[in-house]
Amino acid sequence: MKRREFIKRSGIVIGASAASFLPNVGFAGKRVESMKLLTANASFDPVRPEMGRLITNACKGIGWDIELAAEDYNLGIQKVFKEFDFDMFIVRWTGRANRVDPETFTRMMFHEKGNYNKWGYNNATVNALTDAQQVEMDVQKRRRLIQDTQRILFEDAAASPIVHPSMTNAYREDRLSGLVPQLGEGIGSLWTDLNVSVNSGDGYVRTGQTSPLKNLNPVAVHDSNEFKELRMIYDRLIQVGPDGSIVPWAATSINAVDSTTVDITLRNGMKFHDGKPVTVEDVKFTFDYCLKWKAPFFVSSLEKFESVSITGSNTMRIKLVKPHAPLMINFFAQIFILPKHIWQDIPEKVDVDDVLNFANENPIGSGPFRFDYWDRGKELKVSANKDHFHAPKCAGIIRIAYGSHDAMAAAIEAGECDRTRYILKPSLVQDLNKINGIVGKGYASHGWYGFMFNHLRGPFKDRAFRTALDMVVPRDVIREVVMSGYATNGGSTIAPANEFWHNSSIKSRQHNIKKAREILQQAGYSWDGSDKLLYPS
Amino acid sequence: MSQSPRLEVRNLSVRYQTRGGEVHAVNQVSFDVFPNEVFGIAGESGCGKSTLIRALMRLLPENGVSDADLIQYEGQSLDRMSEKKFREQVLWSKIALVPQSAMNSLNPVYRVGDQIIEAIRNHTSQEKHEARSRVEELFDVVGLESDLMDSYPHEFSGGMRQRAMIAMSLALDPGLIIMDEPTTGLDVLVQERILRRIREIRSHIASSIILITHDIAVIAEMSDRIAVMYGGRIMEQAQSEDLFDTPCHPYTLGLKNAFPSIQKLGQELVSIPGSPPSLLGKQTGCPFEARCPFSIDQCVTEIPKIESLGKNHEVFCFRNTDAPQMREQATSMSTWHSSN
Amino acid sequence: MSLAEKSSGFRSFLRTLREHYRIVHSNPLGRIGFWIVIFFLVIAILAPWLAPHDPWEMQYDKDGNFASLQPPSWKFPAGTTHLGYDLFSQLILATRTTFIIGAVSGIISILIGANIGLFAGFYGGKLDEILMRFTDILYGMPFLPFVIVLIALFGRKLEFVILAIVLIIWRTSARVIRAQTIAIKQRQFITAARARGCSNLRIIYRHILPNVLPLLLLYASFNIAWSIITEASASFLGFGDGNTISWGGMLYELWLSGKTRVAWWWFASPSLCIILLVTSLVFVSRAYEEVANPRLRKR
Amino acid sequence: MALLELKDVTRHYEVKTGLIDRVFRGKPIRKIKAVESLNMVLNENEVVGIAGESGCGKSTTCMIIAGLLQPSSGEVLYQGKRVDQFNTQDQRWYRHQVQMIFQDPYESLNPRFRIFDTVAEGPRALRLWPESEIASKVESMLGSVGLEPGKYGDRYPHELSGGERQRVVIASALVMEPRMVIADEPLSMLDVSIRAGILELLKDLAKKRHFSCLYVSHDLSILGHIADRLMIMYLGQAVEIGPTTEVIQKPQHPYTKALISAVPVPDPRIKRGIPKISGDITRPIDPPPGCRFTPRCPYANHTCSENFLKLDSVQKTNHLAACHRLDVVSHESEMTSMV
Amino acid sequence: MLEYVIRRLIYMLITIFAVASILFVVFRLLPGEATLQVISPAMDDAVQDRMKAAFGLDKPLWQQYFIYLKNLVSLEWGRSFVSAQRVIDILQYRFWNTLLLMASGMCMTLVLGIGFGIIMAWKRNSSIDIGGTIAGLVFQAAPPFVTGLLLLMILSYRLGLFPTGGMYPAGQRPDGVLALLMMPAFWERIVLPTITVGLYYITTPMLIMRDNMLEVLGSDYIELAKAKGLKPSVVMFKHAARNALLGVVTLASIMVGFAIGGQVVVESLFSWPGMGQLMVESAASHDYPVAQGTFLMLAILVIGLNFLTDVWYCYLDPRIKISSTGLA
Repeated sequence: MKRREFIKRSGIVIGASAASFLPNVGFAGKRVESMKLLTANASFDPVRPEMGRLITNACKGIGWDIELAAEDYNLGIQKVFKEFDFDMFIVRWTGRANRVDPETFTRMMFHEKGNYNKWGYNNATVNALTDAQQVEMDVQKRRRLIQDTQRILFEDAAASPIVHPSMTNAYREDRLSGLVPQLGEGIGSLWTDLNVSVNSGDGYVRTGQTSPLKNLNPVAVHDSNEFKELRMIYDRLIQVGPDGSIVPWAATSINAVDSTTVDITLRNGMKFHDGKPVTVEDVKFTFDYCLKWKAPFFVSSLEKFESVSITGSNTMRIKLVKPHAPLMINFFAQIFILPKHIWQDIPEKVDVDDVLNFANENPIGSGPFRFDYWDRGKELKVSANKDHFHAPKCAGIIRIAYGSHDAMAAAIEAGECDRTRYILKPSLVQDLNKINGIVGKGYASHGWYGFMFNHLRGPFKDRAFRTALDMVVPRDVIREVVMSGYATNGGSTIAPANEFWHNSSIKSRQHNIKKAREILQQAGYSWDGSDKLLYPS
Repeated sequence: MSQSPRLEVRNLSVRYQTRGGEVHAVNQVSFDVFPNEVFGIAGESGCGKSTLIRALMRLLPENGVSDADLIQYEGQSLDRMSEKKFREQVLWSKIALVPQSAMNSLNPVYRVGDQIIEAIRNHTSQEKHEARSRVEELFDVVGLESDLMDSYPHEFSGGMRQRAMIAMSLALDPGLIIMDEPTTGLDVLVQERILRRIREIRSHIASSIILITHDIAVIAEMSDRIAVMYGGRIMEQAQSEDLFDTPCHPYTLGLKNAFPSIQKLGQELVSIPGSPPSLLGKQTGCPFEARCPFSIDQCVTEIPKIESLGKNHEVFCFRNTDAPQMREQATSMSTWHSSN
Repeated sequence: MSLAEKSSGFRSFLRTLREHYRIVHSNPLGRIGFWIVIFFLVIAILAPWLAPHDPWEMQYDKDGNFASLQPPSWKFPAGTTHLGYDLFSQLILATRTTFIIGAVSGIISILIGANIGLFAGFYGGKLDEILMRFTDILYGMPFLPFVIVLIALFGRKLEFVILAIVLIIWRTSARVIRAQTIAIKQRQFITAARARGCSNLRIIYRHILPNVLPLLLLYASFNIAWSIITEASASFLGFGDGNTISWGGMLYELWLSGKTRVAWWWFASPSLCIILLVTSLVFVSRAYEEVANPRLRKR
Repeated sequence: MALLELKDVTRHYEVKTGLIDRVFRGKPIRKIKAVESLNMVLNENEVVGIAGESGCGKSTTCMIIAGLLQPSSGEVLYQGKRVDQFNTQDQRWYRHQVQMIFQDPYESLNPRFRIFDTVAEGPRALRLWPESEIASKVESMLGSVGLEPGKYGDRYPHELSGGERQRVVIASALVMEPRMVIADEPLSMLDVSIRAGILELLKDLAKKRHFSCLYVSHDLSILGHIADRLMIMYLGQAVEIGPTTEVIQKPQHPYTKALISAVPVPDPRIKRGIPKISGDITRPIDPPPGCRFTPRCPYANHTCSENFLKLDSVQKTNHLAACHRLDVVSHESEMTSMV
Repeated sequence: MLEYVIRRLIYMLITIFAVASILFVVFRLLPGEATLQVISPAMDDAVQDRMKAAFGLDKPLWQQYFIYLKNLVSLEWGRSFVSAQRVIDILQYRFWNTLLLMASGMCMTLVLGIGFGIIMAWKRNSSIDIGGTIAGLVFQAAPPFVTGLLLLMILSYRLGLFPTGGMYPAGQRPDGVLALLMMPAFWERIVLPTITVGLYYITTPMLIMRDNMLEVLGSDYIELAKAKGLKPSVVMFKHAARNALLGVVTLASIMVGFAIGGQVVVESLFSWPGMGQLMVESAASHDYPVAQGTFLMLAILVIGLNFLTDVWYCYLDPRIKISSTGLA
């Protein structure tokens, strides 16, 4: 299976690259074929089909008919990521905390061998630059490499970032104070959870979210919702701060002794919720355990470890096989410290054959909140752990799952909910903002909506065509209408909000049909009598 | 017949309002029922006999209206009585019914005994066990085992149901029992048994019976007096011997000669041509005119008057004086079909 | 021969139709319902020509401003969505989708149901037992959940929506028609037909079928109504075909847009259309019920 | 040769026993013996009447003869050929030869068929003649049952009166030009005043068209008027058979006696005797081997319940009764008539 | 009666088995890979294979079928793809929530529907009758989400009379059903969903009751009951209603099947944490074991309720008891 896929895929790549030497041979003078724009359907994300429709309509401007196909998310994912059978698609790259590190939006997406590069993009310069940044432990040097990469990706129109959406959140100003927004997370951040105080009632922050919580297993974790809940219960070694910087947490320091050696010093006096102390043994156990059970999110990082050794009562040293720059944010700021005394018996004592099948229905960690209960599909309740070194100011958090954005907005309006976590539909934020006692706002994020092309197909092999297409995207309308203004136009793959890594010299291309047609004309394209786009002859 | 009648009916008419117009189901019907007699009403389908019963018991459907000059039960006027009073004081306690389809007249979801007990307790203050022993008594009278009381109607055969219905009608010793086709659809032997039972009961109760049936033979065996109905009117009314010996109305003649008798195997049967009249709209002549071989022009335009032919013998025909002649001609099939 | 000519199948079919039309018309509600259904049918047929705008094209008002969430006006008789799509055009095109779903699943399901009912009822015995056990199993299938599961598994396509509805909905008509067939089978004219030498198929289709026809039409219109409601419900839950417009889908977009509390017109028009069409179908079937159930007609 | 002969025809029905009763309580499958060991002959141009109360098996017998039911055992011979061994071709022929007239004219006409189609249905189903010939035959048939084809052909059954419908039923049977007609109580649902007309029609047509008739009824008075010979049945067994007048005037079997004396007479001056009979009719579920009348018979002794006297001599003039105690019965009835 | 009940019970088990088998087939026919949801596209193939193995998706189909059947009986209904909880654990909590809402909806439907039906038949052709019929038909035509949304918009969003959804206030999960029933907040929250379900399903029993009543009122035994001089109310309720009810009960099983559908919509609309909501959620997120388990549970609920209506019918109609033992 794997083998066949590999052969199939390399066949396509070879065939495509052969063809790309002689662009459009065999197509000369023919109409540019109608293609499909794949999006998730409205039940998964209402915004994407709307964007898709606007882009579909706009493409008529350059004489190109495309068809919108709003597919079930899974089928779409399968088409793109398994079968590589697609023309174009719209994707939302969420601004997870770990994606503040530029690795995901550069190397993983555009390197020839990048995990996410399913669209056949292959540019020797980009390959070289992204390889270099991965092992570059000097941050400033790495920054320059990343900025060059961004420039080349933009000039080559490797993808067309549509907009960088803000995290649109709302909260009850009359009940909550001291909220701390975080890049990519808005007021749903851990820092809000820790610092918010509640002015009335029982002191619990009722937090609304439309997507249900799925899992409480810190080993099987892979969904951003799960990270958001588990980080309250479990401690990490470090945390990403509100501005994207690194904040010491369970580890008081993580030191790169050289490019392949990392020293960790653990905070003293931490206790798990059952009273047992947190030790370096637990941390080492966590690493070993996640490697042994191939924890989906962590295993690729752990495989870069050569050895883990305990060097003192609260210190340990990690040797790496080779330098790996994204490690800090992608791994140390993500992995949850497991209590060894509990997990060493799992899965054997809980009667499951794989730890991934373990539901962990009563999670015990050392984090700032203790687990109370989880009513699947409805709500999760955690209470403040007053013994924690960063004890929360509120009494606890109740995370409520709503059936729709509308219902959530109604609940906030009715005072049944205090704040939103993830996002609230932008148009609703506007509405809520008008109501007394409620604040609705967009908070900066480094995620983006991307319009991606299959570089192995038809006109997408041609940079001029891609550039023209990037100009067709009606960014202003999308920003104002679809996103209700809670977004910025997309240009670079790294958002302006991610100030450190963003290349500020890149400006997004303006929607300009006329200019797009000029570019096409210059590249040899023409139009037939009924104004349909023709390949260069 | 010097006694005063138990039931007196004068000029009872019933009309139904239907989509097609007004149906005159019963017209100007008058009769008396005397104490302890069996008064038979004979007639074919659509002659209005069922409507007549419904009118007497005030069971007409919403679209039916009845009016009469007089309906009296033992001198008490029934037609002026309030709905409630009629229901409480007359129905079942004075006038009981043995309905046409005993098959469907018992409520399928209640035990037979309970349905009779219900009738008793509705009109008396008897305790349940008293009513129960009364039902046992009644079952005995009609020849049913008393443990059948606790059975459901579907567990009864046709004859048993009919007997249960008769038991129910006797429950309150009513002065008048109306029996609507009590033996129709039953086998000969069962029918014989039921009729015999009715005759036996008659000998020890004081009830009068109105027996309604299309079966001339049954009515001949059972009745003291007979009325023949056709097209919503009584055609002829007489003591039963008189009616059979000297029938005067052409319809009676036809009916009598159409009915085969097991005792006269060679006899020629007649059939009356045509079919019963539609009762829609106002009648202008004799309802039997269209099928009558003896009709004259007067029959079409004028409604005959009821003529009395001596002792309790009344006939609704212009040609009543020609009766002996008609009687002779009516026995031959050719009389009835020559005109067509 | 004149009589022989008159008895030709098609003529008698037309006669039956006319008779049925008369019955529907004799009932005032049936009459209203009938004309409403016809009205929607005409709209469905002419939809592409009637719709003033592309249903997914942003509209601008006369000042050139983007027409988002406009209440009904002369320019936009049913108002616009938050993205400025013309709801009136959407409504008209959705009528077509709804009719396709209703008609296709209604007709297919009644064909399946009628034949299964007729055969099971007529032949009885083992065949009946097998077919009815199968129907019972379908009765164990919760309807809407089945539609949801099937669509979730096979994809949000109109044809799967119809398939899912058809697979389940015939069960009721099969059962009812079987019961009616059994009742008719026991009537003497069927024995008479057998005694005259009619084959089984001839008895089923020539003798029994015309007698279950009113019931068949009654359940056909029920099936159509149920299909419409089911499709709307599935669409509303997000299990509709997002690439075609349907009334349920329009309401779903409203629900998703979060403008429920603002855009009453967006809620009103598709809801009214669903209610109006389904009620009309039910009115027509109620009028039919009088034929199917002569006991009602007498009253 | 006789037109139709029944030899030891028997028909059983199984009573549905609950699965649990059968498996766990060991109850056997029970049988209703609707018809048992019936022997009968129908000659050319003869009318044979079958009489009995409901449940006596007369309808089952009709269905078996019409080929609508298979006998459990025994043979039905039509013109000497076994009906159950007919191939498809023979079967069509038999359907053509043997016709049935049903009891209920309201039920036996398809309400959705026009009169013309109803009558034409038989010939059409068997494709007897070309359509034009069918049409002319149907029209002449309608005429001969007294229904004007132009007026009635286009109507639906509900537009007709009961008598007219029964004429349609007769027409639709006779249009097939049968040799034998089975009439199952064709008059019982009709008004008395028009019965004679139908009865005469049937008699008349039988003469003109030369068919034999098996006339089934519970009404002895009517049978007395039409049948040449009479067979009395009780719970699936033939108890008496003979020429009509003899059976009615000199009944021999105690059941026949009871039955005849129970028939009411339309004359208030005639008083009938009281039938000597007790108990109710039961269903023939697993009956004892003997005469089924035994439990109700005042003359019965142990022989009666042990074996049944089959009526197998069925000659035209024979008057036979299936009774072991005929001597006692006739003696006693003489005694009572003297009293 | 016992015979009848046992036979129904056997049919019920066969039906459940058949539904389960159909489900297995349907779920194995699905296009796309079930594992996709759990597995990030970025994961390498080895990890994906391991997850497949963890969920038992790597065995041959027939083997999976037998494992499936065995597990079905032993209540091992698998684990959620997303939460790894045992499906049966998730369901047993959801089951009661659904049953609660359904029971209250059905009570409203039956009590009011049958009551109105009797009244409408009694006052035939009056404005109550005609108005009731039209209103009923309109309610029946309005899909539950339309009614529900309307109620929500007016009573909850605009007037603020009722909470917007859920079963209890946030953070106050009660311990067990009894504690839940003691909460006033619960009763506040069950009103709107109950009305929504009730309004949608009230029409069937109402109109059927009316029609049956009219039919029964024309029957001979009602005429006899009237002739016995019984009060109109006694005739109406004791004699007519009980017989007319039989027809409603036969239809109850069909209603139950449809009611489950309405339930799904209503639960989703009012965030009611029942099986319907779970169904939608798990189907949308391709959590197949949960979707499958929920469907099966809903099916068992429908089949079970059908069984109960059969038994109820048998209790109400004495004719059934006999015919089932073959005496009639």
